[in-house]
Amino acid sequence: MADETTASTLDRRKFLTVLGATTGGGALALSGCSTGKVEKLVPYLVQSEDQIPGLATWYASTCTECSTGCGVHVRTREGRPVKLEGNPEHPVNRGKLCSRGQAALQGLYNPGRVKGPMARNPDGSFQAITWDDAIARLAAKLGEAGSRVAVISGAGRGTFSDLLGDWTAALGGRLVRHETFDREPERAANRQVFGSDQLPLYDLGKARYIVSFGADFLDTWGAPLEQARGFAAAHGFEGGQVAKLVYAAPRMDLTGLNADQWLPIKPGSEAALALAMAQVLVSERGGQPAGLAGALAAYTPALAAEETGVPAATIERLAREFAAARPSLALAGGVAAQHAGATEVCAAVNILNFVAGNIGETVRFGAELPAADGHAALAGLARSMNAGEVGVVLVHDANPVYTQPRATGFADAFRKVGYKVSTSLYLDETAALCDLLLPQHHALERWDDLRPRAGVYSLMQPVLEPVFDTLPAGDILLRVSQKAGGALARFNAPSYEAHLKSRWQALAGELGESDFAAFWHGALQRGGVYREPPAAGAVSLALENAQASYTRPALGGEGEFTFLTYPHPMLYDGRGANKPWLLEIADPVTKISWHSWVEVGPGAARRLDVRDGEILELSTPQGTVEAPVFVYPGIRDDVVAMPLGLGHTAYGAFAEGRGVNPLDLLAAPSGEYVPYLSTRVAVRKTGRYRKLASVAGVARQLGRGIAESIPLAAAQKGLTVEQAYIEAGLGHHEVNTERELEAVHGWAEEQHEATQYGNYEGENPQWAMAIDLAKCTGCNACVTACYAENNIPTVGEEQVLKGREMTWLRIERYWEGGEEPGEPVSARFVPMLCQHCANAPCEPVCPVYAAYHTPDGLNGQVYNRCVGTRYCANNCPYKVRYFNWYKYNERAWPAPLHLQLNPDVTVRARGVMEKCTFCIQRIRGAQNQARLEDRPIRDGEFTTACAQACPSDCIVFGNVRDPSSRVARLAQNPRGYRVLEDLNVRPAITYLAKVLLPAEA
Amino acid sequence: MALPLRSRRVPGLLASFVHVDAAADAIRALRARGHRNLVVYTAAPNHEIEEALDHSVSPVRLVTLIGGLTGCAAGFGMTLWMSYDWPVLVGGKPIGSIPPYVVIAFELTILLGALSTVAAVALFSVLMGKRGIAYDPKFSDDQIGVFVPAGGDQAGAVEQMLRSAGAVEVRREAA
Amino acid sequence: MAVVAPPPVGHGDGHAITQTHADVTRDVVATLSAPSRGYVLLLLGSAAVFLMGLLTFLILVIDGLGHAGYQPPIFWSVYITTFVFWVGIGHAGTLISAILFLFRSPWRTAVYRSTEVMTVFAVMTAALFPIIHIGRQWIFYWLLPYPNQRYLWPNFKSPLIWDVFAISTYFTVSATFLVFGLVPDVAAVRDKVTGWRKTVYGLASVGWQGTDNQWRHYSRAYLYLAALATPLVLSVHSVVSWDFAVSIVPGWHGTIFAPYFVAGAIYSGIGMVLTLIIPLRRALRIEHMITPEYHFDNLAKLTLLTGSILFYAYGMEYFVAWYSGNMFEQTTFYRRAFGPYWWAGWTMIICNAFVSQLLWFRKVRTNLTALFIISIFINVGMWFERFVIIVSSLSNDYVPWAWDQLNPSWADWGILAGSFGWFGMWFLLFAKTFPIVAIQEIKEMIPMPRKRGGHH
Amino acid sequence: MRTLAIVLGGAGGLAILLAFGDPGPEAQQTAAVPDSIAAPVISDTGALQGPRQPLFFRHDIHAGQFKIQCQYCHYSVAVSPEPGIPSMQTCMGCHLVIAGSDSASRTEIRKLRQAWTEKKPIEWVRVHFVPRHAHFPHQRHVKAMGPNACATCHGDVARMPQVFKVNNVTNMGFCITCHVERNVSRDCSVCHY
Repeated sequence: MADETTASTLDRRKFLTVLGATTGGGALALSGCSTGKVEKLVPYLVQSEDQIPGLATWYASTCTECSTGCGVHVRTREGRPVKLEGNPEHPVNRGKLCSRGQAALQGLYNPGRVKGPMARNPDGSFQAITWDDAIARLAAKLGEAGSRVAVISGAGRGTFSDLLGDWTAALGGRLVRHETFDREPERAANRQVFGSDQLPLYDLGKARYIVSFGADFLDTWGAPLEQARGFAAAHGFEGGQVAKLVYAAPRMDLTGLNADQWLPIKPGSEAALALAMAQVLVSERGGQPAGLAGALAAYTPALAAEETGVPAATIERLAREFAAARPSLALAGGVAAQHAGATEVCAAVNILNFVAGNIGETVRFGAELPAADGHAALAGLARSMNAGEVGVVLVHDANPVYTQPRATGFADAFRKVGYKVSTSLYLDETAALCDLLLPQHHALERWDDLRPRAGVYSLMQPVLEPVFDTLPAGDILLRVSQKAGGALARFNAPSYEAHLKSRWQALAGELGESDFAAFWHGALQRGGVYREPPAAGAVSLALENAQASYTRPALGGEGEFTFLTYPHPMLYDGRGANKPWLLEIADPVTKISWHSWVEVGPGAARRLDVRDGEILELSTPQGTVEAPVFVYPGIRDDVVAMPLGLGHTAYGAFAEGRGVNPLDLLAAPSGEYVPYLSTRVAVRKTGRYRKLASVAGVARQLGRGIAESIPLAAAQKGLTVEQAYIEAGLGHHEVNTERELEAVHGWAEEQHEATQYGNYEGENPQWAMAIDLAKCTGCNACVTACYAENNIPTVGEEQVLKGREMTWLRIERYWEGGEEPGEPVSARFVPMLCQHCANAPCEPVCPVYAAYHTPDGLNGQVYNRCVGTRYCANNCPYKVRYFNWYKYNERAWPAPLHLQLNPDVTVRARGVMEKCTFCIQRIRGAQNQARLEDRPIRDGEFTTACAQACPSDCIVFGNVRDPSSRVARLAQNPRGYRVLEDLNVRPAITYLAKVLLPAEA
Repeated sequence: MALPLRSRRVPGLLASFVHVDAAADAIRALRARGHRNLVVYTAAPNHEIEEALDHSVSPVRLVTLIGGLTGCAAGFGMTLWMSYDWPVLVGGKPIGSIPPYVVIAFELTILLGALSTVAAVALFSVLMGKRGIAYDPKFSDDQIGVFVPAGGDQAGAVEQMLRSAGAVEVRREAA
Repeated sequence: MAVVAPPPVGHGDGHAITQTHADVTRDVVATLSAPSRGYVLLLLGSAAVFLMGLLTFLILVIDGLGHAGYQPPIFWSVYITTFVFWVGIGHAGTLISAILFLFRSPWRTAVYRSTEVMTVFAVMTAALFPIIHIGRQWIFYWLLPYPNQRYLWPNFKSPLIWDVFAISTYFTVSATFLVFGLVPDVAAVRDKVTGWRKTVYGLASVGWQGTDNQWRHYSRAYLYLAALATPLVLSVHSVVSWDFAVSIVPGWHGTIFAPYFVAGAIYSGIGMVLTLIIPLRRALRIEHMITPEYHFDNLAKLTLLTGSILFYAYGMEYFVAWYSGNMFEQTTFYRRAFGPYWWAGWTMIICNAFVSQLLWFRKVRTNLTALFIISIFINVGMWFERFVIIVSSLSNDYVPWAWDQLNPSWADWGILAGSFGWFGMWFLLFAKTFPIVAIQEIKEMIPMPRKRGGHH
Repeated sequence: MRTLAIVLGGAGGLAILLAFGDPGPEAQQTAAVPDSIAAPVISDTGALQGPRQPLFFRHDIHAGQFKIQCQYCHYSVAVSPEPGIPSMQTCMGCHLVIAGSDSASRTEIRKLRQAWTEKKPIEWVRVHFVPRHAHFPHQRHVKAMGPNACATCHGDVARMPQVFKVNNVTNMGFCITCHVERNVSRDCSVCHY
């Protein structure tokens, strides 16, 4: 066992191998035969002072999975990271972390990583070489190329990208900082309207009314965690208020599903709507500001109604509400709305925000958000490549060959470059074309920093020995410089770490910190240095530039459908496609995992006569793709949509050949950015069919009150869901009869009596949970956290097809309305996990007491006692028990992925039942600690993985027997209800009903 | 070939009958003459013969009763004891809850009842059965056998009587 | 010494047996003569099918239950279905051999041995399934209350433990009952055969000679065994039904389950009896012992009775679902008839409720071809009844998000077929080794010749 | 098999008596730090109990004769679920200077130093372990039982030239007996999760 662990490429001296050994240990342990084998205890040579075997050590670092730059805490055991959580001190994400960020762990231990420097042989194959050799080769090539050097870098703003900049400059080469979704239209619009191409921060928390013009601010646009936090504050019935969210877009994405009203406007007509609203506002306050009145005059609600398909009356009402609620907030710039007129849209929205007086209130400039060079720069580089003006290209932290639409011809241009070098950790599409692979360290393996916004200096530190034979990109540059000399000679820092430190010394100076040691130590502890963000920079409307304009975007291609593509909520631009978690945890909107799909509106589906799973062929002049249909009520009937992120031709075993890449359908961009909505598609039925790897059963509640809601008025009056129903004249809603209540009471006494025996004597805590559906956005962060914390195996596509995914915590997405055409459709999200019932039906049916009730009120599951009769799962009304049909424990974590396993949690073997444990390992850990310190456990001292991760803090965990605990208070909340309460299983989870705004007049 | 084998052979006369009433008559006559420990062979139970022999009721029933009661007690005993030996709370039900345990007790009642019954028969009729009595395969087919343990002196008289009663065959069995 | 032929004697309903004890012995012992080629082929066939099942089982053990078509939330499917099916089959045997014995109904004598054999082997087959279907088959014995170093005991509140006790008791008792009844007959065979077979049957007959003393205890004991087996047969399927009835699953959670299951069990059992003895009596040339006009007519009447009880139960289930006003029950039963499993639902209703009604006609009851076909319908129908109850109920319980449908795989069918092979194998072996017709009980019905003639 | 079940079941009571005859852990508590023991000179190491270790480390000399506290080497036992295996550095801390009194110890210490210089940690053969599905927090047991804690499970290591298993700590029964005797929780989820 121990040897299995150390057999990995990790330096065995770094492990106390006895401990790390959960891999397959589950299997062994469960069959109880681990006694037979000889185990080795391999001691450290030198005990690292910050590691105590058996206890977690936390390091602060920074997430590099996207450009937001969130702070993370890395939980390490015996010197290897086992979980990523948000850094509570970090101003961007305040202790939360999204699925993509948490999955960085699977990037670190990814089997598809490049194991060391490699060079391409004449025959095209790669051959491992030494670093010295690699450095020498690159240095030589740079020498030859002179200034004909280009660098494409996706590195976030920070010491490294500065170094890279200087380094490239020293060579006389050109640096293209590339970000897949670079928000060019927003910056252009800001330049036009406010004369500054800065990106603002949006303070959703303050907003009382939010209109999003296709900006998916909860998931794939801007700083999702920060915005989700704000949205929860504004929309989560805090202080009895719910800020209305209106979502205007042809398709509902996660943000749309959380909207109180969806305006399914015609593709590309956002600007018309925004301008019309502004026009109403301006005209209603007597044509002030005058400059705008003229500019807006043309854009009447009537015109907008015509363009968008939204009734003029609605638009006017919208405008008035928007003006009335102050401050309000309008958002634009979502990738899915990035069409030919995208800049106009952002400009229009800027004007709208301006006239509504939101600038400086909810729209705060001055954060100095980092920006890349935009698509134009990359296109320019491509041209030079074609022209043969580039001798050596170095690609860092970017995969343009995949993320650029095929029509741009970037790949061909790239191929033309004489010598192509990649520092990618994985053999992605770009690296696959390169001649030299210089795999850099993973962010968790290296020293580095990021400056995600003004006042935030976020630090990264190595938290484990490198998993493979890689180098920090900084050191590659430095060593190449020393080798090549010449103009590069001045980059003579002994190591990148030293370089970084020197820069931070300078920083300490700037910040007026005299004691660098303390400064540095503090920064390491807190994950960086966080200064007050500068006051919102005053921006004024550059009137002469504010040419409000709207032109209906022209679409290329033929066919009856407009083609819309959008970033995959889990895989983003495709960078997540090599991480099993992100592939298996279903897309929060469609609930489909592992493969591509094409969304078709119900009406269109009827017209085309297609059902879920029927494979459609979509073709444009640029290309053709095939994908199964998902009939999606949240999309216009004249639009079909596909997620980005799949259809990789390289990028490791998990990603390769999985799904299709809709970028192949897009036309070559003409302007400053890639228009993701730019073409029509012709749709053809292939007559073939495939089952969707969907985790959804029946997505309707059938009146079973699983995800309850309550009208705002009723909630403000403090009514219970029950009372609200009755008030609304829905008396038929199940009410407990006297007899039922009697029975419940009887049960309670039974319980009391039954808890007088053996372990059940005395006062024990009663662990419980509260989940506020008014705040839950269905974003999946909790699900990923659960996978990470509890060693949940990913079972793969064909098992998901059999409904065998192991999501201890799943998010059910129920549709409301939308059953007959015209009726508005909306979604309800409800996180469903083991309810830890007091009268759990699963317990008495287990023949061997593997499922039983613990003294502290948990519904225990003893894996090693379980014989696998599966009766408990049958008898669970919530269907939250999961069975190991195969040896998932041996399949799910191909080395070195198994190093991510949490040593505190048994890996379940084949043939046993498993389910949510309320993170019992954390409970026991806290109890052990409290016992050592002779004190009771404090409320909030620890929490479950899901509650820790939830960006909108909708999950609260604690001891309900302690009246002062948060969960105890929430359990008393009038909005509280228990799912399927009438079954009298008495769940330990209290759901707080979602608060609904009054339906539209 | 009948088990149990090889034991001292009992001297006497073995008569075979075809007619059931003849056999019954013979039995009555013999018992009237004071022959008590007759052995009568039939292929199937026959009430005429039973009447003639006029046995007391088999004690098997007592054993069955005891077995059954033991099973019942064992059932409740085991379930309750094991529940309280390591009390585990499931589904908010009392640690030792009688209703479900009735099932176990019932099954064990039946089981031990049945097993003890069979054991009793084995004990009384096979193990405790008489040894070394002459036997003839015909008896398991279509004839009735009557064995009269009788010494040489009185053998003649008995044989005479059996034949007169209608025995189709009478065999003398020497020791 | 000539045997005087007895006068024909009545069974009370005019049906006569014109045989002597000697004929009975002869005919029955004849059934044990050297096997025909057909028999051997049949035996090998079922053995082969069994081996196939065994192989499937090994794959399940080595690689995991995943090979079967389980599709959560359907955590029980074909295996439990087949388990209940086989347990049910058993019941007819005990009913005929024990209950009808207590009721002194004469027609059982000729058939009860074969039905009892069926019972024992059916239960033996059923007993395999709790082991086959669990996730970690190699520790199935953890369900047994045996002292262990962990100081752990099973949970007697779990219906699955009730099953363990019910099934094993049922197997033990019915096996005992069979062997017990067999002893005198084996003795009879012993006295007819020669050579090594004599030795074997001699040992098997454990010293039975049919002495007055032996009969005295024997008859009593037999009566008590019958008396014990009678409540047992009623309890066993009730317990099995509680596997479902005590659960919370809509469609399982029904108070009528126990009687409903018992009736169904006997119904299916008799179906299987017919399927078995119609060919058997011909194969063993004992047509004159088991006759349509008498034995089959009675069996058919029993079938009709239990079939009608089922009919009622089906109706009742729907009525209760509707009348309860319970949303979940209603959905379940609506979908049972019109949901994804409508085909299974209707198969069960047609095969069980409707087909059995044909037996109102004596013509059908006494027509072996018709009976045989009907019996096949019954077997199929009753398997589907369990399939519907288990699978369709699980496929749509409380949380719609979790609903899903099942698609059984080769592993499901492999085990199902294997169980038939296993059962057939044992039944065939028995039929050629031991008297499949009860010698001594038939003799008991045939008056012995009398010197004075007539009755007394 | 199933018949056997019933027989066992039926004979439950009796069987239980048989099963619960033995009291549990043989090794009873001994003084925390025994009075200095003169560690014997061992001629034939082959005769010693317990698995043979790559390096003949003698607990009886270190913990017995020189009365070094267990926690000096097993540094994390009081704070962590894991007792901690002394790093090579810990050994060298003393053995940089201590070269051994007799030839036997000298050879072993030479092994140690060699391992240190070659940066090859010594791979001890593990003697005690609980299955991986059971969590045994050392710190809580040390806290609860004080200085006697170690001996309760590991036996009087201070008198063992070569460590061997005194109690079958792999058996759940061993844990349970102790938990029952001391009347502490035997709730399954205390150890199994």
